[in-house]
Amino acid sequence: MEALIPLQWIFDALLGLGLLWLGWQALASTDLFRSIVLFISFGLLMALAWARLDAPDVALAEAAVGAGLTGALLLTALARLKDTSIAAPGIDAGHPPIDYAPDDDESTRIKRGDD
Amino acid sequence: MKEALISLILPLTVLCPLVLAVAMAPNAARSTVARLAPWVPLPALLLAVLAPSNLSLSLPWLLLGTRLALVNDTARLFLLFTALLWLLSGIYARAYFSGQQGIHRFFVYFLLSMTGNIGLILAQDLTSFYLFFTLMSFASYGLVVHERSSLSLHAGRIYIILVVIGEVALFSALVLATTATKSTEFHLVRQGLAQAESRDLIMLLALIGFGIKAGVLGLHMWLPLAHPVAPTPASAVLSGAMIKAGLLGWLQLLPLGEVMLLQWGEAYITLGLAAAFYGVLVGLTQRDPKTLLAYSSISQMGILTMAVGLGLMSPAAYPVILPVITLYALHHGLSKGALFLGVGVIRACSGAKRRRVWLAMWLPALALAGAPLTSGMAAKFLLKAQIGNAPDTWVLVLQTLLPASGVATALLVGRCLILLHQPRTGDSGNHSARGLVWPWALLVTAVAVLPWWFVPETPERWIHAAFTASLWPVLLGAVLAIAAVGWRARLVRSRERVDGQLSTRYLMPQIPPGDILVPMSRWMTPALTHVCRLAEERLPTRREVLLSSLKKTWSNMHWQGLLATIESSLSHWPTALVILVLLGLLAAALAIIA
Amino acid sequence: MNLDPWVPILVIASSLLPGLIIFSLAENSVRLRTGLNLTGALLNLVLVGWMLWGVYLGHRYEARLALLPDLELVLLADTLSLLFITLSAVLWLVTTVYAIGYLKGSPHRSRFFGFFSLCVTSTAGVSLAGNLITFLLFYELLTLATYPLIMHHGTEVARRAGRSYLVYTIFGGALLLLGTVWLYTLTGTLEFTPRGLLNGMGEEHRPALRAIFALLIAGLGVKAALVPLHGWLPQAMVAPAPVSALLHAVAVVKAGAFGIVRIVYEVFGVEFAAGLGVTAPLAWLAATTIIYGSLRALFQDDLKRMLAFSTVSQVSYITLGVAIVGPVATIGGMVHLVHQGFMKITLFLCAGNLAETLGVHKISEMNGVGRRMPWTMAAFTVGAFGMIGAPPVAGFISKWYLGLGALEAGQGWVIFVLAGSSLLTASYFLPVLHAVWFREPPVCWPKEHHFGLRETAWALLLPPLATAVMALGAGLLAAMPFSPLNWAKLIAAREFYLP
Amino acid sequence: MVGVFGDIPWAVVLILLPLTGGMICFLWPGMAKLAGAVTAIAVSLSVAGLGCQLLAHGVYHHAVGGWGAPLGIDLTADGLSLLMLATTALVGLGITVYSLAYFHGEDMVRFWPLWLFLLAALNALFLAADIFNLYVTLELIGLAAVALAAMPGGRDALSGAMRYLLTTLLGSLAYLFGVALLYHGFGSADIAILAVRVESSAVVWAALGLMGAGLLLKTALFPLHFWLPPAHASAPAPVSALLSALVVKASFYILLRLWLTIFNSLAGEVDELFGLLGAAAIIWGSIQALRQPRLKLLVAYSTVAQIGYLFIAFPLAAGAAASVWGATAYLAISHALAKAAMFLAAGNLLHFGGHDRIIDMDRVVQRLPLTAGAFALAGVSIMGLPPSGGFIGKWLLLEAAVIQGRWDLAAVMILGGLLAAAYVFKVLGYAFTAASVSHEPQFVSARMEWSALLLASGAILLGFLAPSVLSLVDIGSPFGIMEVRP
Amino acid sequence: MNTAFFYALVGVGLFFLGLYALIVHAHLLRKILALNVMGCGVFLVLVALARRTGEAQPDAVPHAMVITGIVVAFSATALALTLMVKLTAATGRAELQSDERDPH
Amino acid sequence: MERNRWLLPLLLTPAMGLGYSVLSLPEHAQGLQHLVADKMEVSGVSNPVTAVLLNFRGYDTLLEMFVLLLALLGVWSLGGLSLRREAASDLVLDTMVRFLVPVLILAAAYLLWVGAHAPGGAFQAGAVLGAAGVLSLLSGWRCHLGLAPLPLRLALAAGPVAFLAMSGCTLLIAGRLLQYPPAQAGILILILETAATVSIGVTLTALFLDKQHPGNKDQT
Repeated sequence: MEALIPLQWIFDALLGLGLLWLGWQALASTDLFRSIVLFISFGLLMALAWARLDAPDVALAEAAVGAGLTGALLLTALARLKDTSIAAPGIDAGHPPIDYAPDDDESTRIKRGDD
Repeated sequence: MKEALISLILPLTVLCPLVLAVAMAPNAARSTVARLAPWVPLPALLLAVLAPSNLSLSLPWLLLGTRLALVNDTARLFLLFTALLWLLSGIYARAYFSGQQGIHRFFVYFLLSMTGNIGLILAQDLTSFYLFFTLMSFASYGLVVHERSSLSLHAGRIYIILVVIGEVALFSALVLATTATKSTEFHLVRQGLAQAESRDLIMLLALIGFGIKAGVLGLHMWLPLAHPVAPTPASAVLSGAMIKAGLLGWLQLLPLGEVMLLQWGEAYITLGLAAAFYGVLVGLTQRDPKTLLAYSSISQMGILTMAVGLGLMSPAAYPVILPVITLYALHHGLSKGALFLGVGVIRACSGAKRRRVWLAMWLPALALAGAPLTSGMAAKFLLKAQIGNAPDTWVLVLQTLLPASGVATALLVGRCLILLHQPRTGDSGNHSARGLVWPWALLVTAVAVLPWWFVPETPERWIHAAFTASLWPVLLGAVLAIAAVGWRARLVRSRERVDGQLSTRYLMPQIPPGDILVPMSRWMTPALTHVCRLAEERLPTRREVLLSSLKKTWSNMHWQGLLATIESSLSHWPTALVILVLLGLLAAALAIIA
Repeated sequence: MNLDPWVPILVIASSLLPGLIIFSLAENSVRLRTGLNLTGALLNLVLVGWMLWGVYLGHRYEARLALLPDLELVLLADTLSLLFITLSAVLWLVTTVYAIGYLKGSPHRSRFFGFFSLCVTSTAGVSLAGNLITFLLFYELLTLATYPLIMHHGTEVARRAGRSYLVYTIFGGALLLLGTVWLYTLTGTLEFTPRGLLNGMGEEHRPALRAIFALLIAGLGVKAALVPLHGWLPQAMVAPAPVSALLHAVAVVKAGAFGIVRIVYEVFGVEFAAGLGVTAPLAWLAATTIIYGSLRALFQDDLKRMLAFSTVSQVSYITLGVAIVGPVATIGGMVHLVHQGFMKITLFLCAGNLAETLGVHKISEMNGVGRRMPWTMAAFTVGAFGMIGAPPVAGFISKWYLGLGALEAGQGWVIFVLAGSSLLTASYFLPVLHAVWFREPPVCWPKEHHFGLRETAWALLLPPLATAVMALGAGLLAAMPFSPLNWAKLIAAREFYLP
Repeated sequence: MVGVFGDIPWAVVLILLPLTGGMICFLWPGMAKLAGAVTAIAVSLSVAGLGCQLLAHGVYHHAVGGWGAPLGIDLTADGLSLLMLATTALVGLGITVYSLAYFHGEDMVRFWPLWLFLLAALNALFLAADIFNLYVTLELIGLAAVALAAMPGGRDALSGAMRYLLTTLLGSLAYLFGVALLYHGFGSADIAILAVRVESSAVVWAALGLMGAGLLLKTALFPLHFWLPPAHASAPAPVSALLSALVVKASFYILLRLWLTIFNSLAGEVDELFGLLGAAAIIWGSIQALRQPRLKLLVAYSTVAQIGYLFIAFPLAAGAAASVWGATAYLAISHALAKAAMFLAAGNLLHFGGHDRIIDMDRVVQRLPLTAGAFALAGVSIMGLPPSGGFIGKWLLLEAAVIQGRWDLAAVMILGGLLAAAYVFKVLGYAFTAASVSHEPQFVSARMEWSALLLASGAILLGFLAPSVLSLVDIGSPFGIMEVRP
Repeated sequence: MNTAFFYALVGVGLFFLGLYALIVHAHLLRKILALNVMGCGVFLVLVALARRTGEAQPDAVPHAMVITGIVVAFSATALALTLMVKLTAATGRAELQSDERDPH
Repeated sequence: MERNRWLLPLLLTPAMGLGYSVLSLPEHAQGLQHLVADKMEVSGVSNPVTAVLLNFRGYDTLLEMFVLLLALLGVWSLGGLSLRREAASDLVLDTMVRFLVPVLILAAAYLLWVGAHAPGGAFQAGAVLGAAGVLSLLSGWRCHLGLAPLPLRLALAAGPVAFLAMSGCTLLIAGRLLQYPPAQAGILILILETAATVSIGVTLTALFLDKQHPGNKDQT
């Protein structure tokens, strides 16, 4: 085991820095899809880290939930997002924030859901 | 039994007029009440005549504890002539107003004033005296402005201003007196006041408060304005009876006979004498007999003021002076009343009847002047006899000036008679002369007869001296008057020669009624107008300007915009999170410091 | 079982419960509402009468409820509270009758009478309060109950008046609260105690106590309309006449004045306060208010506005009487609490009658009104003369005792204030009276209603007449055993240990 | 009573009952109303039971699973918990009654399970004695609250809910970080154990910073209030009421708990910071409330201001802990009742008139006297006028401020009352204006009006219950040893 | 410094990385991602420090906590994403309103 | 990006502070591990994480189930996050899904079973099950949310209901929440885990359901 320590350290450093780098990339990327993909990879790397930290249960959970299902969620959401931003009518960019728009009649009406 | 009956009369004297005044309110009762109204002073008259000398009625539950009483002859005499004057004026008034609209209204105020006037004579404590005095003062405003002419309204205004000032002064005086003497009973107050610390202030306030009613010089302006414009019966009681309330107030309140107050005595005498002459001088210039009579009242009250001053100077002689003052008041009250009523009668008559009336007017006129064998002679002579009690310097002054005032009065009376002789346009007519004549005639009779019953010393002892002493001033006055008339007649003729027009303006300088009021109002009116404008227009405008400028500044500061900007930048996500981080840091840092 | 503690509670309930029920009544259930109103008022009166008699015989009616672990709500009937509550009970009955007549057929009556009853409840509470916290409670309740009444008409003017009223009173309430809390931190108790609960307070607290006094007086001065805190009062006259009458004569203004009385006598103790040197400024403040109010009244043409400024002036007599420090002045101040109530309510009810019957609102429209409405104006005249201080109307008694008290306490300057105020009061009331009685009426009135042969409706006419008679009676019969004056003397005896 | 029901673990029942109710609502939507109503009533009764239990036996502990801290999770109920539970139950009951009439159709199906789970989460939070368990309850509350706030589905509601969700997650994460540090620093997640073990160290400072910031964010203390007005103002009326009355109090409760136990005497000048922010919140929230054009925004900003009062107590607590914290608890519960009433009233007005623009309120307010009355009574408590719960709280706080010579805080409290009066009456003034109705109003059911009114009356009634309530809070003396008045 | 602390520091780094992204990015999806990264950071701290037991089995309690936390984070993410989608559908942009004027 | 220049140092300060405080922790600490170890034999399972999750801190997990359910309710209440395939039909995908789903279900069952003594357990199993569900959704399985059928709801509720039932029973029997009799602890935990797994799996799948009727969607 003693001999493995430097190796372990290299692994740890790579994993830790990789996590930070992937996290950074996922958040900084200009392309949302790329972000999500990077985030999923980030999740997988996290699972590795859990395993490295002797937490296999967490690793399993992370792999299944954190990376897998969250990724699915994110991708689905992105797809819906793209649907709507294409389908949505042109938005009046100059429209004042609704919180402070007293005259906006529509905003003051009760919204009773979609039914 | 009789005693009991009489003591029953005591409250009636005050209650009767009051109840009748209130009973005027319902429309249905009015004419009946008006018919009854003149007779209301009868209980008072009865009381004055019949009451035992120690009649007293305590009503501890009324006001602050009220005591009505008829304690001495002074009160009895005041009550007598007051009641008589009110009685006869009332009867006179019924005829005076016959066929006129305002009689009910007139009688309301008439009765209320009467209540006050009679009540204040009977009141033995400060508060109830003040009550009746106030009642009388305010109610008689209704008498003054009864005619609603611009003159009467003006007079009313002046009158009410002075009344209010008087009321306030009087209130202050009474409060001070009560505090100083720990009593509200007049006889105790008088005693206590002699030594009281605040005596001088009280006396000053009393001089003002009662002086306004009594027409003391400087506070007399209302008299020549109000008396002529009031209906004649009202003038009679105003000038004959109510004016004496001021005098009675002095007699009740001032520490007369208790302590020698030389300075105050001098002040009263000076004021009194000045008024005596001033009244005559201004009165002579008047052309309306009622105005003239009002000035005469000022003059006569001046003499009474002087008499009070005499009493203040010589406490020892006060017991002797008091009956004289009372007598003088009685005499003046009756004769002035008769004169005023007479003016009304003359105006209502014409022809021979008018002349007869005019002739009869001589009696009160002469009495006023103090002609021999009249009540005036007795009063004046007896008054003169008291001069000796004054300090020497004053004896000399009074000895010269008092007769001189007699001459002056005679002159004034003469002028009055002359004025009355001349018929005035607009006179005579709608009054029922008969109804007017007999109360007046009764009063004239009273002038002739009544005072003699109350002369303090038996007349036999001094009547001779008095006769001579009183003859010459009247004669002198008469001579002067005749001379003046003759001179005037010549002047008139010469004027006629010159320009063929008669303009009395050139003959006699006329001082407008109210005399010093005219210059006073000249500078007071603009000042008041200015104050009013300031208060009504300028200050509110300034306030508006100030407020609107403040508002403008406020809105110019863009508060709304600023607040909205700050709030929206706080809700800006990055800002909010940076704040969050900072707060967390700060909290941790603060914890570290601890 | 001792029923005594329940009596004050019943008094409160006698107006509170009808009020709450009335809120829920339909607009058109006139008879039930009227019945409730009158029953409540009569019951209230009877209960107060019972207490009056009891206290006279030496009973003590006291109810306590813990508010905080060491602070209680106390309802207590003592001589002082009875002075005020009797006034409010009597005048409530009168005003209720009047209001029923006044609001006949107008909208929102359930709301009006509900708040009206609440207003009386809080006034009763203010008078029965046995400690400062209870007082504060009802004092604030009063603010809330009167606000809707002032706004009743719902016009823009009324809203502005209501707003102004709120700004002033809420601000005052805040100051009062602060003062009360501060006081409590120093004393640990807020009980009203004859001759003051601060007696024996150490030297080191004097600056703080002065500040507390200033806070409390400022807080109460708003309702008592002390200059410069009076601004709301003239505006509040837009309210319906019965409300104005109640505001000016009984509830709001008096609550402030009554509070000042309580503070000076039963919190600080009048002699202690004098020792602190706080009564003299208070007296000057009151004097300034008296003169200022009269001066402002002088230049008003709106009748109710003039009366409002007159209130500003008159209410400060109470404060003045308190601040003079002395038994006799106390009597004067206390008795004016009642007397001013009788007189001012008369005046306001008469003003209401004029507005309601003839549409007359301004003094310049009042020419000859005396001919058209002699009874109303007779009552008005009585009230006016009372304000001036002319005997035998009650105002005279107050002024008399104030004057005596001032002199007794060696404060002669007060006489000048009284005299000046009387002069000014006369100068704004007498021209009105002159116009009313001696001027010719106009050909037609601004907005006349006819009531057959009578000058106006019975419900409108009787209340002012009754109060006028009370004003007259309180003065004329001042020396009678149960007169306000004698009651005030009882209070003064308690506060000064007089025999 | 105690003999029969004394052994029932009411505290646990309080958690399980609404969970079960929520499940029923979820499974059988047709029974939602019934289940909701029954649950709300049963929860109220259980709180009463718990109260009796506490009165009889003092603090209640329940070691879940029988393990006990630190291994297991404990539930603890002391006076403070009881008070919050009771408030939740009462307000919840009012809101339940209101919602029975307010929601229909699909909305009803969505609302009831969410609400009952939220109720359970609140109860669980107030009973929790474990900081990680608190985190879970916080998240439960957060998710339920966001889901409820997003219900109307419009632009405002979604945006408000989104912002709410992000902030509440961020706050929870910061809190969780603190939990991690504390757990690893002192080897337990149990509050009582931590309170004993904790000592001044870097971990504690960091945890304090993180948890403080996170909870302040969730409590929406100025200047972190940015998320509250949009979320509270655009939610359905009963939800707004829930959020303002209860949800905000939950995170405050945690903060208070931590400060009273773990960070007790370690926080130092942080108390001052809280006081300063509280004062700023009072002023700023009130001013913003005053200038809002819409009623619900006004009420929401009023919450921002009222939260400030809760924090005023921190710098004062050093002097007179018991009375100051008592005051804070009192303010919290009376604000809960009053604010719930206010939002419900605002909901009625909105429902009735179809809008909540304040300048057009004249046509609405006077047509709904009961609602106006509810708003007014609630306003009285918010203003701190006597007799009301708000007054009692403010009185005690003011007293402490004056005793300690904190005139700045006293002045802010007074000023806050004045500003509150200004914005309350800005609305109430319209109740008296005479204006014609220009549109066809919606029917407002009596239940909706009365529930608002009763809640508001509760806030007033609290003004008379102070001695008993305060003695109830003192069970287990959560605020430490009672100070003796000087 | 041992492994536990190293990973804990990485966790701290991730937390602040996420926080930074949460602050500067306007797009909601990025904000949600940022929150997830932050969450991962916290979990990492929790689990890493649990390994300080030396050679023995690491502390299981934080592991359990993190599993709980992961599920919570997932639930929150699901809700957040749904909300985001709906909000975008309603407003046409996946940003918070007050950030619309943000240059990002 | 101007702001970011001072944002970095601003964030670095607390980051370094936190780093320092993390480092300031003692190098070695037992945490609760020895306590966990001590109680393992009475916990009913041998995997310490499962023991903590379902026994020692089972209460957290109870609430956890509701967190998940709440998230689902929230998502549903917003209309769901519909997972839709862009292409109308993809044979490769469909085939793969048909093959993968049963495998995944099996894997889930294994994870669940193994959780008692080795890494794995309800959450992990549930997640895998959820993945299976998502895949099947991708392959076109649809369910109308508005009329979410009772069986679906029951499946969703299985975990929470089981926990609730367990809570109620333990409360009634032992007087304490979730206090299992040591002898039956293992089986009880398994029951709970099974229910939870079903529930989690279905929930994770249900998150991707949408409101629209599949038929409608297909037409567009």
